Amino acid sequence: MTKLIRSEEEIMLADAARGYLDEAAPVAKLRALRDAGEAHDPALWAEMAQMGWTGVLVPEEAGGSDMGHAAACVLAEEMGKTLAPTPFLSTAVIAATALRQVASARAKAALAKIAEGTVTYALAIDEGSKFDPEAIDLVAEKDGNGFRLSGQKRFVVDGGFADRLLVLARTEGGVTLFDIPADATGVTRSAKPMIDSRDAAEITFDKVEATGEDVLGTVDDAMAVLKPALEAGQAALAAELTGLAAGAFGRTVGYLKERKQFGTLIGTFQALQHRAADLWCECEVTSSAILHAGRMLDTDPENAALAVSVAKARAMDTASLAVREGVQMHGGIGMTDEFDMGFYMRRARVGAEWLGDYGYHAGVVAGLRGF
Amino acid sequence: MTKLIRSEEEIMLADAARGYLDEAAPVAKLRALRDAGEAHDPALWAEMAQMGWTGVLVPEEAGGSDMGHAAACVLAEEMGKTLAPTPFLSTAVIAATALRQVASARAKAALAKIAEGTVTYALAIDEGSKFDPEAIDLVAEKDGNGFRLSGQKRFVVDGGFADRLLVLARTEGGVTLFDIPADATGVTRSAKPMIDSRDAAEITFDKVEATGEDVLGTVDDAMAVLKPALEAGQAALAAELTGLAAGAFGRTVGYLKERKQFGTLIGTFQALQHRAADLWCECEVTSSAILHAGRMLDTDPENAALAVSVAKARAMDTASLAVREGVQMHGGIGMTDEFDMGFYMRRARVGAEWLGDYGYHAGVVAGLRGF
Amino acid sequence: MNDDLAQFRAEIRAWLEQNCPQEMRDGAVGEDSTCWGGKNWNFTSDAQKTWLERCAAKGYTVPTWPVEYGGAGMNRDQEKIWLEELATINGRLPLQSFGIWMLGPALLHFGTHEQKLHYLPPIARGEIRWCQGYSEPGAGSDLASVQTKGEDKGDHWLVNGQKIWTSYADKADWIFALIRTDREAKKHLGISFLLIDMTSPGVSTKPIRLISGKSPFCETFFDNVEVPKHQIVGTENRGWDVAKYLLTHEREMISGSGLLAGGSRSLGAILAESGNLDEPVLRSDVMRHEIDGLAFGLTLERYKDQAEAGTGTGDASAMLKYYGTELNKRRQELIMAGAGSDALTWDDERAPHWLRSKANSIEGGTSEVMLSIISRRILGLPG
Amino acid sequence: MNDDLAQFRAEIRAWLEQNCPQEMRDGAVGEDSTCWGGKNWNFTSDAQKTWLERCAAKGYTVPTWPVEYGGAGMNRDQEKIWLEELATINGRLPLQSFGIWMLGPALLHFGTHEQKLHYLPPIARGEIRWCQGYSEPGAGSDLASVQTKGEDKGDHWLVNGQKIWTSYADKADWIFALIRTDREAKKHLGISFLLIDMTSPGVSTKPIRLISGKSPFCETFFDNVEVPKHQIVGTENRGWDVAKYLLTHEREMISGSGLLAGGSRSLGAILAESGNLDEPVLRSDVMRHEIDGLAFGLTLERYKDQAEAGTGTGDASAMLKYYGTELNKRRQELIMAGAGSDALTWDDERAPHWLRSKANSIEGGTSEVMLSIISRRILGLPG
Repeated sequence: MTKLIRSEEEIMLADAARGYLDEAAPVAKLRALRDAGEAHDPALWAEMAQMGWTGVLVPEEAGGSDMGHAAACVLAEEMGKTLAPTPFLSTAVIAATALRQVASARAKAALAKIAEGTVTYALAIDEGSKFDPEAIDLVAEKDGNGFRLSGQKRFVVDGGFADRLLVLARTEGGVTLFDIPADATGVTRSAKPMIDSRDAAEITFDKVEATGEDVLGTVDDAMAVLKPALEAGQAALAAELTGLAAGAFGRTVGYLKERKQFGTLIGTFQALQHRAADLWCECEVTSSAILHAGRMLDTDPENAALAVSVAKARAMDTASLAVREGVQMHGGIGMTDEFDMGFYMRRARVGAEWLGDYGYHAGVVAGLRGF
Repeated sequence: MTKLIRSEEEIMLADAARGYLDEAAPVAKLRALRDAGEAHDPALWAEMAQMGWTGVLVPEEAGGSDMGHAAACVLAEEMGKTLAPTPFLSTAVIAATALRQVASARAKAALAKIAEGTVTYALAIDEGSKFDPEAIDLVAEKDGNGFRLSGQKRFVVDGGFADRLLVLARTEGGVTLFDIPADATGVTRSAKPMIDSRDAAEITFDKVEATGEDVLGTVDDAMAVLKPALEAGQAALAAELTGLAAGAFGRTVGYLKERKQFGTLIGTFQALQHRAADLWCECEVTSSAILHAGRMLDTDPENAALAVSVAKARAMDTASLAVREGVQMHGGIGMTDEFDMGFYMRRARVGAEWLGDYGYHAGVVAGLRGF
Repeated sequence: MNDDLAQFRAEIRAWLEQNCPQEMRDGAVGEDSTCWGGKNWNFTSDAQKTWLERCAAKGYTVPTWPVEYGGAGMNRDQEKIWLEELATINGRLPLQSFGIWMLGPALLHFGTHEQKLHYLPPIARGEIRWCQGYSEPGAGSDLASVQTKGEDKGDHWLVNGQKIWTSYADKADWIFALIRTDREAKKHLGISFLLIDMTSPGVSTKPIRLISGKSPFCETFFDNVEVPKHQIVGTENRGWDVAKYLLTHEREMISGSGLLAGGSRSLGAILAESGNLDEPVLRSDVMRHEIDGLAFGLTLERYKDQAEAGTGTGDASAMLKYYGTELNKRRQELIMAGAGSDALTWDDERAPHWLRSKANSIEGGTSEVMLSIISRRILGLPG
Repeated sequence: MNDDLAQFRAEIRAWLEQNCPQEMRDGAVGEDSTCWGGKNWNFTSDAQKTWLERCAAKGYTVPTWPVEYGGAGMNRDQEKIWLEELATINGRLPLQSFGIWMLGPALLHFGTHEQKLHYLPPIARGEIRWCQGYSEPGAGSDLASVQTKGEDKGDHWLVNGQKIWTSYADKADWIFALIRTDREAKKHLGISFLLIDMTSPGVSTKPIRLISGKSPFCETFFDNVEVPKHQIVGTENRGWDVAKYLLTHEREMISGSGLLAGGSRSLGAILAESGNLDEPVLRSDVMRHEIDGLAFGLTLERYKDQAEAGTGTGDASAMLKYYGTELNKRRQELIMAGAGSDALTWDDERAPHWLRSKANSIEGGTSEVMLSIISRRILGLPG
């Protein structure tokens, strides 16, 4: 039976990741990128490829480390703790999972490049202000043997610098997922810095050419490929948010132990103690959901949807509470840019929206639980 | 301009009511009635008639004291503090408000009896488990010059002992409100003690005869009469729940000041202090909504719906929090029947459902506020 | 090993098929549906009696206890299979009791071999029903301020005092109680963990009526009760260690009770039948509860896995107690709201269960005490 | 009296019709839409300048202040009419400032006639912009632990030290500050309330960048700044009384700001336009906020009525501060959730406002301090 505790390998992976990230990608790294007006650090990404992180979900025959979703969640959680700015979710989790659903040589080659760290991906689904893969208008019209994509995508995370785009388009009999270069003719990207200092693009597609080869999976049946990819991404994002909550919480507890007010350590104030304890409980409960989602994706992916939505819903709620308490318990200093809590708060907000907000996942849970 | 503070008359009324109720109808009174298997105390009701309370909404020309809705709310609030068991809401507020919408001599006579305290009423609307005046099936079929009522009503508060029933029935072109004797042929009442030690009846109507005279207001247009009556009842119930919250809260704060644990007064524990302070804030905010609802019913009844629904929603939420904190802060003793907190908790639950629960009133608010 | 488990599952399944009476396959949980055992127990049916006897004979009433003490010697994976298979046929538990949940684990940990042999098998067979005597009037959460005293009279203690919140003391055969045996020692010291026969002269009980209308708790009085010296668990004046160990068990038990009571069906699905779940406020609250409940269930699972792997900490039970009981209170509020006026009489168990749930966050350590434990012992906050 | 008010309303309406420039009838609120005045102010349009001047001439920038100090001498009913009529034409406020909200009320209460004549009219005309110097680094909520010192040099104090969280100190002309003038006295004593010209030699400011990307606050440094003795409000070493009085005003101001910023339109109606309000979780949260917001608005009203009737208590402002700021934080969370990915860039003011709102429950006394005040002073709880 699968245990809801981390395996020794996972513990080692987490320890290694923590050591690396504290050194190479602390919050100061994200801050430096922001101050330089950048959203991505290719050197950091190259190092992650070296360590096998970019290939965490790439099969070994394609050069990956193929450690599985639970391991990907371990990495995402550690990245969340320091807000490490990388296209890990877009590329190493979502795109890799989508590509490995497909048996083609081209997909295998793409996976190899992900493992090598020589390609980055972004996922272009949203068209409205909320995640809803069923409500898309971007159309891929038949054109000879190929297609012409026309329409607009918004909130394409990492879409400003990604090499390739996974684009969800409406086709005659359903929806189809395309894998196209981000610099294809007719693609216009307008990248905007988001509040979390990452970037997201608005992308216009003006009769962009795509061949049958560019279709990931089967025409009209995007969901066979996209569903596992989305669930993998949602679980890893949930893990990241859980790490974020832990990072914010750790700083807050540390502050409670050192800060004096009215002559006493504020950590002795019972009202703050109880709120901190309550928050710790929320973090614990969310951690269980994250572990379970990773396990389900690895062992029973067909039935992982419930576990994933529970994890995403819990994680964004917990992260939101952790950053709100983080700012409040720090007082004025928590409001300053100089202090890092604002970075956590802003990332938590973006993470709450990306790949489905609380209400979206609550709806999934309700549906799967029979109401 | 109308002020959102109690007038001198209202303050005097409240003081007088408090003095009387503490003496004549403390929680011990409700307990005694429960232990005796009774839901109504005619002697108490007679005294309230003497003081002009039963006629608080009856016009002076019908022998009432006609103090208005704000005054009715003052009385209801004080009754809530001690959980005084009376048919005040059903009879003196709801039925009286319905009757005074009608110009007939019969309605005036009925109002006179209410003011005298010689008749009690119950309102029979609900058929399902939630308040929803639009979803009724009980039918009043034309029969010569009159009607025959057939169907079932549930959760008829005070319906076990009331002399008369206001019954909402479906008629050919709409819904119609009937005022019939509770012992009419074909009426079968099954009264059940509710958890709050009051009673509510399930009532079956089997071809119950009603004349055109028995119609309150106009055939097919019950709402003209019922809407003001419901709003008056909802506001007064909100006031009662606010009083209930204050009663429960007062006991809790008192306990915090006298109870020792681990060698110190529990009122010194900051976590409890902050929760008590937060609860006090909720009570204060709810009080404003109650005052406003009473003022609106008195000065601008056509547009009182928003104020009434805000009051009812706030009051049930505040009462629920007050009784939950009340039991928890009292610890084990709060769980015992011997202690009164359970009476408050159970009454709060019944009050939350009667005349529309939180979701119902939130829906009204949303509708009136444009979403 | 997985093969072994598969075979074990097959055996359990076959045994259940043959031995679980049809009447016991209704999944009922509640005051009397599951047998509590003891000399005062009135079986609600012959099937309930048969079911208890058959399970007791196999050790299935206490599956993880050693065979020599009346158990079936199962490991946790096996126990899980037993529970899963029982759930599959919707079978009732054969027996529940404070002896199983609390005294048993305490004796297994602190008792002598003789004590185990003497006290455990009657618990496993449902012959002796135990109750717990910790709290005292006025002490509330402050368990260490025990006043009920036991004077040393050579071969016995002479016990005098009063306990409160003793669950079902009026129906129990024996009580395990915290008694102050050294009045000079400081609070946590000087307390012994004694086992007392409720039929001893001088023991009397008085039920406490609760806001739910039920009386599951009693006041229990000790008036010159003689307790033989061998009826002590652990060391004299070190009963606090036993009590602390037990509190952990109690907390885990209480934390899970709300979830178990609901069975595997989602609350949302149950409430949706009322047709009242289209309204967004209630629907939203139920969704949140569903998500939190699922995640909490996983947390119970995770903590058990941690305990088995030896990586858990005892203090974490404070979390389970706090979160589980608060969750169950929310659940009961939602059940009441979902039922609307249908649940406002005493006609069914919804209102009593709702009211009863309010004690969850008081008994076995209040939510406030749990939060303080977490704050100090886990988060390391000062003071 | 009602007739008088009706006539007053007609006069106001006519005056507004004639005098309020069209550009000022867009209901805009925000950083620069309303004039903050002062020597450093850059009018965003000629209309903004004209509007200020016309209002100042009538005393409408500070309607309830006495005429001799630059106000219009309105009572509260009249002020309400002024605000209602202004809202009817969707007119902007002519001027906002800490001088109006805070120093003005303090001077009206504690100032000498000369001080009032000297300081108030320039505030009313928008000529002098004030900022507040209370907090100091490391002191947080503990305002009484002021360290910035003022040494008595006969005709002046020599001020040295540092303030933090001084709103718009980099744009202000003058600062009112708490300065420790007696280092021997206990905490709350020994503090004076001084008025300091920001152009005095030795005063410097440094903006603090916030998580919202804005810098509305500064650090303000005093390096051997000479402050003439007449620039004190109230009595020497009794500045705490003035500060306390002002805190009450500040709390009431902050508590209402969230509601005012939203105008009269319901948040639900605004969010419904996004089409994201059909989803039950968000819808439910918005409904709850709507109900609480309406009830809180009535509470602001009620407390003002109480104050006018002389039945209010100053401590109740702690409630308004606590509840109003927590409510506004919820409001801003809902605005962000309602907007989804639309509000995740810096393109509009939603994200900065949301982030800014987090300071509401910190500045002017934290929510925790407010709850403690309520607990002790209103509920009378011990400790």
